[in-house]
Amino acid sequence: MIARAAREVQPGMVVNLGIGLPTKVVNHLPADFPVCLHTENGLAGIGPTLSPEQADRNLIDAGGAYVSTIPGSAFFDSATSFSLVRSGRLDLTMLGAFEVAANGDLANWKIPGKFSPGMGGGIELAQKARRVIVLTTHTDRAGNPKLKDACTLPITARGCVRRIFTDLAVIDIGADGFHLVETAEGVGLAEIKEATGAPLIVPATKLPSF
Amino acid sequence: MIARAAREVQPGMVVNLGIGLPTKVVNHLPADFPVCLHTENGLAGIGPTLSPEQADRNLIDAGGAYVSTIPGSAFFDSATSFSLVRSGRLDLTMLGAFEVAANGDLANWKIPGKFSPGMGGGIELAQKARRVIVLTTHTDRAGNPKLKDACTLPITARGCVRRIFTDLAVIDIGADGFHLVETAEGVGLAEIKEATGAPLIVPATKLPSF
Amino acid sequence: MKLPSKQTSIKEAIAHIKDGDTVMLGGFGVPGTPFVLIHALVKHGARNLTIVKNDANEPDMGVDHLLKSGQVARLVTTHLGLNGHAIKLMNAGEIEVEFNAQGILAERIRAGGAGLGGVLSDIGIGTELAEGKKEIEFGGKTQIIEPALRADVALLHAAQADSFGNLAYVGTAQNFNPLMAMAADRVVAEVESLLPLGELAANDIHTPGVFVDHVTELGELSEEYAVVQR
Amino acid sequence: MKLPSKQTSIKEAIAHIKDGDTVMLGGFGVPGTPFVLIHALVKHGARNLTIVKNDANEPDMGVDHLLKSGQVARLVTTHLGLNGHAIKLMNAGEIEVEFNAQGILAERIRAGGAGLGGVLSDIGIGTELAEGKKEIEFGGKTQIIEPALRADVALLHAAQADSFGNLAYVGTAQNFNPLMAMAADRVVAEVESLLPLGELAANDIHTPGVFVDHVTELGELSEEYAVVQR
Repeated sequence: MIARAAREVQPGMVVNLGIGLPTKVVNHLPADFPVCLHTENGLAGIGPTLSPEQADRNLIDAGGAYVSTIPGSAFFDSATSFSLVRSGRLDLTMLGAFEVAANGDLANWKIPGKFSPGMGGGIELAQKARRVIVLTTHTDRAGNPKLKDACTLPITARGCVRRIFTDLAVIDIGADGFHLVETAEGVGLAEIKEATGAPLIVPATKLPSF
Repeated sequence: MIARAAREVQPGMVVNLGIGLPTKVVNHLPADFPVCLHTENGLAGIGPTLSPEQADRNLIDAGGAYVSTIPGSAFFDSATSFSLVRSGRLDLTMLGAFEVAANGDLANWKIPGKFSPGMGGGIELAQKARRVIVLTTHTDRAGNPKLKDACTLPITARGCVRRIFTDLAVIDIGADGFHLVETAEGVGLAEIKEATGAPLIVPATKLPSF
Repeated sequence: MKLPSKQTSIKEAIAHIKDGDTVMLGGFGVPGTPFVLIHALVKHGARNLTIVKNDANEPDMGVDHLLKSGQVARLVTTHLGLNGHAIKLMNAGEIEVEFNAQGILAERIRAGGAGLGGVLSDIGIGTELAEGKKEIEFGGKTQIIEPALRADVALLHAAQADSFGNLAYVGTAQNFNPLMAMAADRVVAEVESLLPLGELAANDIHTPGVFVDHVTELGELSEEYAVVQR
Repeated sequence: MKLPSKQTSIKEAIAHIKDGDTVMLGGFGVPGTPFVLIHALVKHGARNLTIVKNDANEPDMGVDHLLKSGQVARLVTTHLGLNGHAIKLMNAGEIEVEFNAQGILAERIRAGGAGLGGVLSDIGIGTELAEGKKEIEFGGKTQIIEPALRADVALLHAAQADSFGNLAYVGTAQNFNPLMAMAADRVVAEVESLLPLGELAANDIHTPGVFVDHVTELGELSEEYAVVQR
């Protein structure tokens, strides 16, 4: 799933990888792949993650991981960092999710009464990146679907999600809802439909698997 | 008059000197005087003006004169430059004037039909410097008073001027209008009153001269 | 002309902070957080403070010392994820927390520093974030008016400075520091090295000294500034 | 990962400019003005342009070449004092001129670059400057809404760059360049020297390459870049 998501990154893109699953995408990009990774705390051109022993105390990503620079990296302040996001210079962001609705609504920052650490930069990433992709398990820990007709949790941004990568499938969001486009190796259609909380549009042709 | 105006600059101030007469004030500040001169095109810490032979092509003030830096000078962009002005970090500005009204209104950027090159940074300097001082001839070329009951030309900023230095006098603006505070050497009270287009409040005590 | 010195002791630099003040603190996680100034503020003891900071650091670090000492009434922030103690205080109603989208907090502070009244933004429209905020139609779109934010005092951390208060940051320690430097009535910077006037290149200064009131050099850096071992 | 190259010929970089486009030009007087790109735009020939620039340079320099070629329909600026030719065209009604307070023009461009709808400001309230502008009451004060400004293309001049488009300016050549770099759909920078990737220090970059689409190295600088002999 992570490896498959990495193939979404096109040469020349500016990309922000959210905390959690998305961050792992970086390990699947070739060393000479032409891409600029952005982190909202003020760096464009993220290099490999470093262990605490190798780390520079002044060089972290937005999740607090110690990262490195590459030739051409630039540091900037938080206003410039989000100017980049809001003005359309961010080609792609990959985010985690609590819920994704069939109309592309995303909920990933708050579970009232349980989890409310604040939205950080997530709202601006979700609302303003040119393409928003979600990486998530298909269901939550209790087995409930994360893909739903409508979100029940507070929304991060409306209608923003274009594609979802899960452990079971790749699903696109079209004007008419969830479209199944790929299935995980060995996963059947029935299982995916069962785990999805909204109608799933399945093409008549055979689907590729990943 | 210029030398007298220079004495308005207090140690530690951040000061912007407008184009024309005000710029000349710098020649009357001692070499070791602790002050930071600002120019709105992006420099804090202006050093002496340079001749074209000594000039750096990338180092001008807002009037286009070639200037130098001093130890501790900093360059910045136009947004930062006016942030400094508008947020109250500019202690003093000295500006030229077409007209000053008895309530402190300043007109110095436009003469409809005759002179309208644009306001540049003048409006923000006049409206936002903590103290605005005007340096001007007491009358225009035709001998008409520049100090008036009310401005007839388009206003730069309302009620902004605190003190006026002219070739004839130093005049403060109080809640009740123009107050004469000093006279130029050899200039009589009658001459000053004659050249002023609004009532002039004169103290009973003897006035110092400059 | 020569540029005046703003070198001050920490005690002197923060002496004017009063109960009820709004205090901005630079930093995003460890980088750029003024740990020594925060300790000095704990010692100083001003109470009922509104703290403006991107995050609340981690337990027993930075902002958390002010939370433990009970000096914080209100926290204006974007994310408390690494500090469970802060979340607990929030949930218990012991501190009031105002969450902002991170880039909007940055813009609100910058607007304060730029002498503006606020900015128009469409971030969060149609979500909980927009609740209670003033919206207007402008330029054919619905926009939220995000009010400018200023503080009584900003406490900053920079890598290098000169005596006029010109500041240079390194790495991701820049974050909110240059914005807060513009947005407070009194700006105090702790710096890792104080260089002679003229040794910071005029082209490479991140915060012009014009915005800074007090600069104070740190001695050896404490453990709080080091790489976090998780 | 490696950062992609944006090195382009000038012809290629400006090929997409169309009649009716809004073009931002960096520079305040000579410093920071992209004279070579302006000449290329004259040769390119796009007409009915809206030009956004602090000033109109001086007669026979920079912007004036675009005025002489009749390519400019509208000029958004702050001060034309050094270019009598521009004032003449304005008075004759041959170009439309919109004057902005200098710092407000800077903020409007920055707002465009920051993805904001505009900013609230009290500059010019009660004067001619406020005429025709939308005012609102906010935070207990009357504020003018100054709309964000964006362009189709920004043409910039920088002293140094790398192939990713990271830019560094020198002296007072910074001015509007870093702001315009954020505020256009396509950003083209002419640079005095193009350095190998990694030779511009990550802490000393004024405009991150993320904002720049095309970077092109100048040969020997023409007379227009030199000290003006008045």
